[in-house]
Amino acid sequence: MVSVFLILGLISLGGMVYAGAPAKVIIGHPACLSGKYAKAGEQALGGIKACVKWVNEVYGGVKIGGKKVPLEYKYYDCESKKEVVTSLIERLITVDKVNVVFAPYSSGLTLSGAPVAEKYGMLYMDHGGASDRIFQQGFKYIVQTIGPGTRYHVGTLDMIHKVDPKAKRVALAYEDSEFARMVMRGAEEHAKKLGFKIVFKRTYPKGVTDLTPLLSDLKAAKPDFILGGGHFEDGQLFNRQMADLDINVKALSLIAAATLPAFYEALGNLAEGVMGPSHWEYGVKYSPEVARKEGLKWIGPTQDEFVKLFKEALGKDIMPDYHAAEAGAQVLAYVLAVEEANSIDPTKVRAALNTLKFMSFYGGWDVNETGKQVGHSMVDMQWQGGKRVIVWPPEAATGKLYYPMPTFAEKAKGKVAVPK
Amino acid sequence: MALLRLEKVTKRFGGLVAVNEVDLHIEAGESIGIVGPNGSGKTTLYNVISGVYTPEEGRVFFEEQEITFLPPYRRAHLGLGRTFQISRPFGSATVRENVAVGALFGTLHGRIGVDEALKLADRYIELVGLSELKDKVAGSLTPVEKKLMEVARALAMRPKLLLMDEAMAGMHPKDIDRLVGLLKEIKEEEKIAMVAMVEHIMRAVVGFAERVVVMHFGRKLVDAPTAEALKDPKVVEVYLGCPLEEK
Amino acid sequence: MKGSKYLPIIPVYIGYLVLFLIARGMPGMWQLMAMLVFYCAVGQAFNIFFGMTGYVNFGYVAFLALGVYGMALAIHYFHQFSWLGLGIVIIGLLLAMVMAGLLSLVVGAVALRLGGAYFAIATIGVNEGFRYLIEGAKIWGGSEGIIFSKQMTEAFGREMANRLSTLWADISVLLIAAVAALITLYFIKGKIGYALMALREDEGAAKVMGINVTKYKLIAFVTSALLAGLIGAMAWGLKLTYVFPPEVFDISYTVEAIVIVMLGGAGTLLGPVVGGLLYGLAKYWLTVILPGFQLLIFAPIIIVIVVAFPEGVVGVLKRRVKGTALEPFIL
Amino acid sequence: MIWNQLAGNLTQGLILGGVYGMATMGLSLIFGVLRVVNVGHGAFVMVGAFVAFWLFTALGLTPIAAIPAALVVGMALGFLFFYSVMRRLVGAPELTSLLATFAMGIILEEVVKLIFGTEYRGYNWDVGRVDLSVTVLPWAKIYAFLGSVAIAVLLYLWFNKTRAGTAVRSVVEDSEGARVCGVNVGWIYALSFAIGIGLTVASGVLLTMFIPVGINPYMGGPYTLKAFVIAVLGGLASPYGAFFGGLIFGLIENGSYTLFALLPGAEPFALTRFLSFAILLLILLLKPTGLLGAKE
Repeated sequence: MVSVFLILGLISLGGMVYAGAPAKVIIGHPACLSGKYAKAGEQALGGIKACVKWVNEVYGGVKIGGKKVPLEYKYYDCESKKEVVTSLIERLITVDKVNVVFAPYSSGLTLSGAPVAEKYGMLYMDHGGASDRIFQQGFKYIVQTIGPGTRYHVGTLDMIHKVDPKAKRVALAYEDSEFARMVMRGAEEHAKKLGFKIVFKRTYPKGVTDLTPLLSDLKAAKPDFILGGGHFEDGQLFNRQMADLDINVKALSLIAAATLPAFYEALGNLAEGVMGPSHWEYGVKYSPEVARKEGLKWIGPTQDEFVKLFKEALGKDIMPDYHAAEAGAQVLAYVLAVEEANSIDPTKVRAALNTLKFMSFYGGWDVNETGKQVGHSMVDMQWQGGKRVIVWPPEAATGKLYYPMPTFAEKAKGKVAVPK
Repeated sequence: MALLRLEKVTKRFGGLVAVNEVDLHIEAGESIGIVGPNGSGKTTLYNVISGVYTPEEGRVFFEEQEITFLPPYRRAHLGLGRTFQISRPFGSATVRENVAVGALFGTLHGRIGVDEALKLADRYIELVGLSELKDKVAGSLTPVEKKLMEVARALAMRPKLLLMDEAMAGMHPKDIDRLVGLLKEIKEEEKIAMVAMVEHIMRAVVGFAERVVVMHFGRKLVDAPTAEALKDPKVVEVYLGCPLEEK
Repeated sequence: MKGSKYLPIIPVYIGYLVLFLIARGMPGMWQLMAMLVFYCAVGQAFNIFFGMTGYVNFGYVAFLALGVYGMALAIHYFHQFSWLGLGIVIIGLLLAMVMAGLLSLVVGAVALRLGGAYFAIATIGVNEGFRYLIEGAKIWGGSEGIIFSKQMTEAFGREMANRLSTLWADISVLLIAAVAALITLYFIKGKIGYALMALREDEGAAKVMGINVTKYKLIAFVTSALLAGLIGAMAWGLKLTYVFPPEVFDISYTVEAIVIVMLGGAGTLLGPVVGGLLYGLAKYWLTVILPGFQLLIFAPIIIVIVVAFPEGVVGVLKRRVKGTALEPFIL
Repeated sequence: MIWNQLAGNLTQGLILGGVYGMATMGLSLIFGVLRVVNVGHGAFVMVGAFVAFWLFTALGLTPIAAIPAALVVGMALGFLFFYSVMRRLVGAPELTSLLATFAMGIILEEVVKLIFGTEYRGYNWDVGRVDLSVTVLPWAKIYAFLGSVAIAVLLYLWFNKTRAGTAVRSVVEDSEGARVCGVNVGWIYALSFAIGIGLTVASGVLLTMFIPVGINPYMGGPYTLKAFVIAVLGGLASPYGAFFGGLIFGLIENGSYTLFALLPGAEPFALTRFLSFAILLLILLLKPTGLLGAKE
């Protein structure tokens, strides 16, 4: 039987044997290098490699029992498929003898790996699954770095509440997916709390090709501003067809889509003034000084060091986005926790992570007892003259908010959203 | 009691009338030759009888039970077996399996298991003289062998009425005589009524049929004992190809 | 000699046994073997309809999906009755079979009257339509699906829940595959097999030969759907403990099933096993060697198979061993 | 109020429906002549979208100019696939041609992915808008609609006024008969397949005129499904049936949204999707030859 030989071969390929006292610390990761999450997966890969490099070369390794041991990164391609995730995670744990597993991208894939990780009592760190529900399942070993979905549009609402108290009519139009619905729920609650009036609340299916019907109803609701989105493709479509239907509002914030460069490439100046929430953007002002002010421990490369390491790691000249940053920050969190616990035993490290609180180029990091991320606040960016400018929160902002955003008629005449 | 009875059966395709008000009457154990040039409506008639088409007008009875709207498989269960003008074997299966299908789902359906069916198949395969080919894949047979296999498959259905569509076309006279002889034997021992359909009046019909039905432009032109039918001037005209003046 | 009928099951079971032994014997092999068994099982179940009738059911994955929902709902609604114990899983399996069975009956009754092309389109319609119904009418949690890890822990306790997900779910998929193989053999060797063969080769002739084609197509269709429901309930439900509609109604799984069956040999008994192993391992290795190129490699393979050797690996093998001592074992 | 929205959506639906219809004619032509369902349909639409995108961004050509280009590219692909693969599968069991076209689609997607990557691309061809009180229509959409109608008319003329067209029709009626009457059926198969693919690729351009974003290798899926529903509406084997099927589909898809929106607690958008597939099944159940399809 052919398979037998292939499998035997596969074993021999298996990693080195693990000796009592750690000669090194290994991070395992079933990365999404192909399939539907390939983009985010590549970013995460670069982010992790960058920070591992920093730990080994700048930080000098992980300090356990008084001696510094090197950090290693072992990953496979999970093809963004759940069957593959489970088998790769087990291989990482049993064959490659990794000390921690970083979850693949998306809440779904993160969940599919959870039972295996729990079985082996392996620490399972989540940098790509934003669902709050993961942390309501009573898993012992999952810890989250990415901010929970419910908080994505909270900052945006605070911002508008502050800059334009007269803008009361908000429209919510999100993708009908697990993640986007959670963002919508969070936004709805917060909007009510701030006394906004929700004049429109609808979703549209994944893979939608024409939003016209939804948008014409939305137009009829006459909102002051719009919160919505889900993935990149529908966000792009959303903005474009708003232009086609000449729907003009004071502000438009789209999750997942607006923060990416490809968004502006595809839409040109139609994207002027459009905003998007992000876990991290190049330009955020997190630094050792800020950390000192807030009384937080600082670790990791500065923002520009990170960008440099990231580009080296991927060997491409592309900018890291928040997928990269959160994955990188997760490496730093793990390293600190290991040093805190002075051990690589998952249970001890898990406990250390519970009490860990620090700041890096990615911003604050702190989890509650369920492992859910609570210490990281998001930023809001806006397209201004083809550049991404962070406009909220004030402590992270790199520029002023342009408000209200130009109408599509003005944009057609070439107007850009650069504040004077 | 008639085995099969057609009452003023008419089948149209769009404009043209393929079968036009045909009455037909077949007794148990009869052997009949249906004759007619290409396009005279023979095959359509067969398809109406075996249920592939339902007629626009008229009714079909089998053993005095109306079957006009009965699906083909039910008619097979009642005892209607047929072969096709262009043979339609189950190509990827062996000759034995092909014939076994007939045994399994014919009049014996439900009362016969696979093993018995295979035994029965062997018997009929031997009868038509294909024994040495029985484990060959049906698709690989010669046209003549395929026709013989179809006859065996139809016989394995244990029908009361066997409709054969050009079963002897393209056969060597020697084979035809053998087949005709064979059919006669089976007819005797199993009391099957047989209808052989051929384009031309030929030794097959002469040797085989007790009665001849001549089709022409979808109508039944002549229905008489073989000897008379052959002498009938209308028939002679048709086969000399002279135009048939309308009456 | 009746016994000889069942010889062909031997190589199939040897294959499954080898997988099981590797999984138990070698560290870190369990989940990989589980993946291979999943592919074999899906192939074996899919083959019963697709392979034996020659009808392409693009909506096949919908039956797996309903299986997952069956398990999810059972655990979601019954978890507080922990005295039911593993009975909850049984309920889940029954629910999975009932749901998959009902859908297959409805679809079968409608679509099986249609010709191959219309049938294929109709089944795509069923799969997509069903998914949008769930999302649009907010059935079973709508697009947010159901996550039931917590309920499993509450129902069975952390230890047991985890064993169910990481051990028993996989073992039951293996058992389902074994049963599917047995059913396949029973069909091929029996009256049903003859009927399906006949209608696959020439539906018109089959009718005239006395075969109630709709009935036999329906038998194969429903059987195949029930097995799919069970596989879904175990391999996606109990094992992964969550269900999101877009993931379980993903048509690409039907495509994988098609490739597996065609590769191994449509309508054969051993085919799905061979196809499942070849496909699963090839896939696993490609993820290591050429990430991102899987499809570009598999698509041409499909074309080559359908054009050059539609009978698949086992089909070829069957011709090779004809007349040798191996013949009675290869089917 | 609601009526204005309904009117607006129906207008949009009619325009989009025209494009959908044109995008389905190729599928129906191929099925009509070769009895092959092109499961890879969407991938060819995608190729057209990229032709439009590339010509616009790289060479600055308007989508209008891209239509003939796409037609040529499509026919080339059509001939290529026909002589390399399909030729061997005409008359073979349905499943083989289903799988073959399916695989072709995947190959196209993966090749385009290698060339352009997986980004969602878009282009910005701004030719202004007209405001018809009930809704707003960019001129690009109107051009897309007119283009679709024009192509449909041209196909009609080709069918009825040229020898080749007549030959194709005769093959659709009865390939055996046509062969007897001395039609080179083999060549007609090749030609129809090529034209069918050509139309499909060209429709990709028109679709981007309607929706100039979201252009990426895997965009085709939804269009394959829509095309199936539309083709069945129009009777699968008839290109004009397909065109009118498209109009009907567009009207249903957009019109029903406004109505579903009145249901409390439901998700109108997903329900419109569900409706379109429900209609598909209903037609297959009641009248498999399609609403407008006449002959068996």
